[in-house]
Amino acid sequence: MIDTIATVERNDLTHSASTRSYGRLRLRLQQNIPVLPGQFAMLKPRAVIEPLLRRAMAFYQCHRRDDGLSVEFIYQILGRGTQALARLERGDEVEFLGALGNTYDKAAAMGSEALLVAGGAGSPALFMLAEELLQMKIPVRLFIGGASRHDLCGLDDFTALLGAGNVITATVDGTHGEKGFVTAPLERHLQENVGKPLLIFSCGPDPMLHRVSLIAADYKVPAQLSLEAPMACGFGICVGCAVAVKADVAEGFIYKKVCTDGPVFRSEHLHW
Amino acid sequence: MIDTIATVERNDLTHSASTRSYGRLRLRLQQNIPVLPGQFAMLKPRAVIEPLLRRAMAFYQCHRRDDGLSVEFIYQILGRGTQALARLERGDEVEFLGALGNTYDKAAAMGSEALLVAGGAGSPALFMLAEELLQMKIPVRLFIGGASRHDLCGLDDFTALLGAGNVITATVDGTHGEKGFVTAPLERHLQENVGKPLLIFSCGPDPMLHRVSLIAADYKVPAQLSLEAPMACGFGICVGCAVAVKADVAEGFIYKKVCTDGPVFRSEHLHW
Amino acid sequence: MTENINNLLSIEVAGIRFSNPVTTASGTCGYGLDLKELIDLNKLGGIFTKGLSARPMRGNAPWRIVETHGGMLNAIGLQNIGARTFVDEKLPELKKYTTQIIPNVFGYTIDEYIEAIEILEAGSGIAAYELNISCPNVKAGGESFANNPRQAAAVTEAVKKASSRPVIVKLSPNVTDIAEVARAVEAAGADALSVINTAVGMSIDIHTRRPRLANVTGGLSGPAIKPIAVRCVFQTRRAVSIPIIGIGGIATAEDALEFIIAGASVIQVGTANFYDPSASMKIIDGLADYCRKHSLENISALVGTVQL
Amino acid sequence: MTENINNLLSIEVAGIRFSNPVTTASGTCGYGLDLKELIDLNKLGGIFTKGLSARPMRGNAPWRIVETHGGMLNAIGLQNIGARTFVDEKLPELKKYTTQIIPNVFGYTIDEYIEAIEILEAGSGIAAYELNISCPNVKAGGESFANNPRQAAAVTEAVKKASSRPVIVKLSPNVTDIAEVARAVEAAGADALSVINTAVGMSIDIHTRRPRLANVTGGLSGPAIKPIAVRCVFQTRRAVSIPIIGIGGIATAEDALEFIIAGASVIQVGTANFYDPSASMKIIDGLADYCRKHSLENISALVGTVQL
Ligand SMILES: Cc1cc2nc3c(=O)[nH]c(=O)nc-3n(C[C@H](O)[C@H](O)[C@H](O)COP(=O)(O)OP(=O)(O)OC[C@H]3O[C@@H](n4cnc5c(N)ncnc54)[C@H](O)[C@@H]3O)c2cc1C
Ligand SMILES: Cc1cc2nc3c(=O)[nH]c(=O)nc-3n(C[C@H](O)[C@H](O)[C@H](O)COP(=O)(O)OP(=O)(O)OC[C@H]3O[C@@H](n4cnc5c(N)ncnc54)[C@H](O)[C@@H]3O)c2cc1C
Ligand SMILES: Cc1cc2nc3c(=O)[nH]c(=O)nc-3n(C[C@H](O)[C@H](O)[C@H](O)COP(=O)(O)O)c2cc1C
Ligand SMILES: Cc1cc2nc3c(=O)[nH]c(=O)nc-3n(C[C@H](O)[C@H](O)[C@H](O)COP(=O)(O)O)c2cc1C
Ligand code: FES
Ligand code: FES
Repeated sequence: MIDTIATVERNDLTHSASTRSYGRLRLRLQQNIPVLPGQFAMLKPRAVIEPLLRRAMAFYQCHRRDDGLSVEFIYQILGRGTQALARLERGDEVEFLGALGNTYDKAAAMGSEALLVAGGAGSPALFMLAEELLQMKIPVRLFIGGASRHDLCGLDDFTALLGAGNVITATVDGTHGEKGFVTAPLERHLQENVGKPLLIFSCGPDPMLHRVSLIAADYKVPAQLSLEAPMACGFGICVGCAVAVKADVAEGFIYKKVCTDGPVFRSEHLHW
Repeated sequence: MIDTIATVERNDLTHSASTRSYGRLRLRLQQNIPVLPGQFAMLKPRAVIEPLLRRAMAFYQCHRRDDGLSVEFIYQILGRGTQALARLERGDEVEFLGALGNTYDKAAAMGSEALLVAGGAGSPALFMLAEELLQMKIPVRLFIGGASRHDLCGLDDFTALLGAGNVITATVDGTHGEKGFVTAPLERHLQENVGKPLLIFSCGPDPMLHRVSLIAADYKVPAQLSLEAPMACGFGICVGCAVAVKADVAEGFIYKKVCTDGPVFRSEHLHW
Repeated sequence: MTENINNLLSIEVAGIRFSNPVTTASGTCGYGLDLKELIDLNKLGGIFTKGLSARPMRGNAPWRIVETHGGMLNAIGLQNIGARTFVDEKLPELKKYTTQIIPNVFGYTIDEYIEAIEILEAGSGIAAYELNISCPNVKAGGESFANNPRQAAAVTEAVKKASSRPVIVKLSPNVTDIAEVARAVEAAGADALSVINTAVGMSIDIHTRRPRLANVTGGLSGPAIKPIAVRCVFQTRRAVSIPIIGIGGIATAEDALEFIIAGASVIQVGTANFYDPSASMKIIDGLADYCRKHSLENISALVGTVQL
Repeated sequence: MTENINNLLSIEVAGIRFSNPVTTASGTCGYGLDLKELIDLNKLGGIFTKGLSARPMRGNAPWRIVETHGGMLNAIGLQNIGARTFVDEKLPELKKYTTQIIPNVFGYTIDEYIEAIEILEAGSGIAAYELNISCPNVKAGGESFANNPRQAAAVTEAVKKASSRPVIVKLSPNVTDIAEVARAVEAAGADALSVINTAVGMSIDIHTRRPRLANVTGGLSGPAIKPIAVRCVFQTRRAVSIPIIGIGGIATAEDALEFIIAGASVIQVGTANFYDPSASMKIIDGLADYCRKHSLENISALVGTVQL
């Protein structure tokens, strides 16, 4: 974990009045730090006084260079924090704290087909995982969903990496792939492959993750979920990012920190 | 008075590690509003959430166009508000409220020599006055002072307008003109011209204005001073910008608003 | 359209019919007229004037204001033209507007409150009075009325007797238990409560080592205090049954909605008028949009609907 | 250089020698160790740990935090590992550092405070205790100790009896008269005061109409409350003679200097640790620069020097 100043290499916005807007940010770091799939950084433009808190962003891609590291993020432009990120221009400085959090247990996928289930701004957190699973010769299938085709973050990169045949899309408005939630094609796939060794890795909005966990339980397929929580620090000192995890105590659960105990948790460990 | 969004035409910074930094900002307005010498605007970059309050800036120059108005300001980069102004780039939007405040009584200068006394970031508030006095065929002499030559805001423009012979400079570090405060050459000029009709117009830091008012009183020369005060609104509703003005009451003074009753006050009316 | 907005936003508080819940806060809109060049006063729900006393007041020495992170400190010292001059010189033009005019009144003794009220009673076109019993800037040689439930009740009761118009009492956040003060003031006959006045703060110039305000301490306002104000409105809503007017850091329609959901029937825009003079106009439009989006027939259906 | 800094900044409070006045606030630095990767703990004046209770606590349900303008609301619910686990598992490594370790202690009854203190008394390498009698997040079924001078004095007195170490009592800003509480606590034997804890606030999601915090209300911290905190330090300084530890929105050396000039001998950096983990290091260097610039032999010469 390092706390440093990164420089903006590029920041491409996909603005649109009707749909949600996204930004793709590439930062240059002097230090060549290790970055694992599922990990995240806390980011804030240096010139910005308000909002105060840095925003957690999952690493989307990393490009190693002899003299440092380029890291990419995809962010949905929502509130004040991401609006500030959207104003960044090439050469601007960004406060960077990372790499933070744990990673996925890839080894658990050996011998299984890896099913990546992505929702909205959750997909970036799965890209490096897909890359490394392929390197491990583990078959990867991506189920990616969003409100509309504009919300399928990184679809092109995923398709290039996995091949169109291994990318199943679903959109609520039917503008891309099947109409509805991505959990529908996921469930069909589980039905059609009962008995086959499968492992789910998922990241997306809470309701989707909850649905994924229920389906995974029904079909007895293990699932690793990458969670979100409001975060003040991102490195374990504020205890603000609590998530209920099953435990052998009277109440049946205790609170863990999404930032340091997570963001990746085993579905069966979560106390919904 | 209008509250509108202006566009940045240019924002040139004179940065320097050792000395104070200044910015020269030119804004484009759609509306062709009247602007009088000594008046000011309240400015804030539209994208900025913090600081909240707009900053008062005296109009330095106005350029009338068929389709609107270009207005220029010179600002010293001090704290959070002017640091935000310094980050403005061509095309950026600025919240603009203006034109605010009263103006100088130029008519009072008819038949006299007008002595403009400027200190630091106060000189911009005197440029349009100089222009209009010349148009009225009133002789104008500028006494401009600052910490160093870098702090003689708009010196080149003033020199071009008035001619080098009518511009007397003084710097505390002696890097331009006489070493010391600008009030020294001013006082000598008053001594040498006792009896001749003179009128002082001055803008600068409070200590300088106070000194000017004392000298003016000693030599019985009328003076009009453009004051500063911390301002929240700039148009009369917060009553934060109080200045003590002599009045026929028990205490001998009442509080007036620098933003609407001023910023220009007659020296003899002020209760120091 | 405006027609439509009125149906959606018109709301009655303490017998006063506001065309919409958006008003301007005392001390942040002068005597109302100073804003007329920048906004449509007739579109405004109401105007709470700068604090008025029986006699004019000179106010504090400069500096009177200091900007802070997310807000500002002020110690104006209640400079005002006095109730008499207000009635004679300001009211005649003010009452030409359809907006509700509510003078904010203060004094250093109960008698001074009564004096000011009696002068204002002579004026016409006044909807109600708002009592500033909590302005933290005033060196009244003791704790302010607002800090003591008994004192707050006493001034409320006395003013009610002297007034033919509804009396709105403005509470201070600088107390251990705002609900207790609210209950005392309600029992004393207050028709509504304004929540909140500024929080007492201080700022020091580290170079001169002097307080930035000549008055040493001042009142903190602006978005910085919004969470405190929302909490105070919520606590007060549960303590009394009279209507509440919400104040504190409101700059956008989202802010206003937070106060209304917490329990405010009407809201006041204060510090925001300084850095965004048209904030109140934008808020009115934003409230109407929210009502349409959530198909509310009238904003009153939203008041105090926070789900626990 | 560090040598030099220590001469300039070293200061003693309640018998504790701090290498410099800059410490980290309770609940904003975990148990101290979580910051070791990002800052030099040995350079820090001291560490105030996350609030510790006799037994471990689970804490509140999420959401526990909400960002506000210039600050944040938190309702962590005092989740902690318990005094015993702290002594057994954290203290051994913590005490390897030269910085002063000050556990922050709380309970819901005086007995619970005593219980926690007794467990901590067994540990070594502890400089003092800070009593959180004011944390507004705790639903203690009644007003917090901090809101009542008598209760605040009672818990202070009891803990002093049970403790072999200096006792620092942390005051709340959510009171009508903080000076009164300060005097009561000083009379009860407190060795120093920490001023201030968070201000009670609330935030509502206007779309769900639910409080953003599961706990409904939470504690407001960050630059937004700095003017309130400076005022509280100033008022407390004039009310008592025991040393004061200043807290509230400190993020820069300028902020820290404002508190010291107002009357604080030591300061705590809280929320700033979240968005600028090295803030405390920058503040230490900034304080040293200020001392050199104003040729102060030691920072203590600046404490409470505000000019009125
Ligand atoms: C580990 C982790 C990884 C993340 N990775 C990404 C990423 O790769 N791309 C991306 O776009 N975002 C990501 N996020 C979310 C991101 O950190 C911000 O929370 C989000 O962008 C909102 O910030 P904002 O400033 O735009 O909105 P804010 O102004 O902070 O809030 C806008 C609205 O969103 C709500 N909100 C804020 N935070 C959350 C949250 N965590 N969950 C639900 N609602 C919330 C607020 O209540 C408010 O109503 C991640 C979060 C975490 C914890
Ligand atoms: C009518 C009027 C016209 C002005 N014209 C100009 C102009 O043409 N060019 C220009 O550079 N500035 C001008 N100013 C000053 C300007 O408005 C700001 O006050 C100044 O730039 C400081 O703002 P800031 O955000 O940089 O600093 P802040 O962050 O606001 O403050 C930085 C430091 O300066 C101090 N400070 C702030 N305001 C004042 C003040 N009014 N007087 C003394 N100290 C203060 C603060 O206490 C703080 O210590 C004018 C002010 C007025 C009232
Ligand atoms: C400059 C200024 C002057 C004020 N004067 C008064 C006043 O005279 N009477 C009063 O009751 N409140 C006064 N207030 C308090 C406001 O009416 C309001 O309660 C407070 O500012 C909080 O709202 P805000 O955060 O929207 O500004 C004043 C506030 C400011 C900033
Ligand atoms: C997330 C969080 C947790 C906190 N936990 C505690 C605590 O356990 N005990 C305590 O006395 N104060 C606690 N505080 C209060 C801080 O110690 C400090 O008094 C307050 O935040 C004001 O300082 P700041 O504005 O610098 O954060 C907590 C504050 C925050 C933000
Ligand atoms: S975000 Fe602070 S502990 Fe997890
Ligand atoms: S700046 Fe607000 S009244 Fe002058």
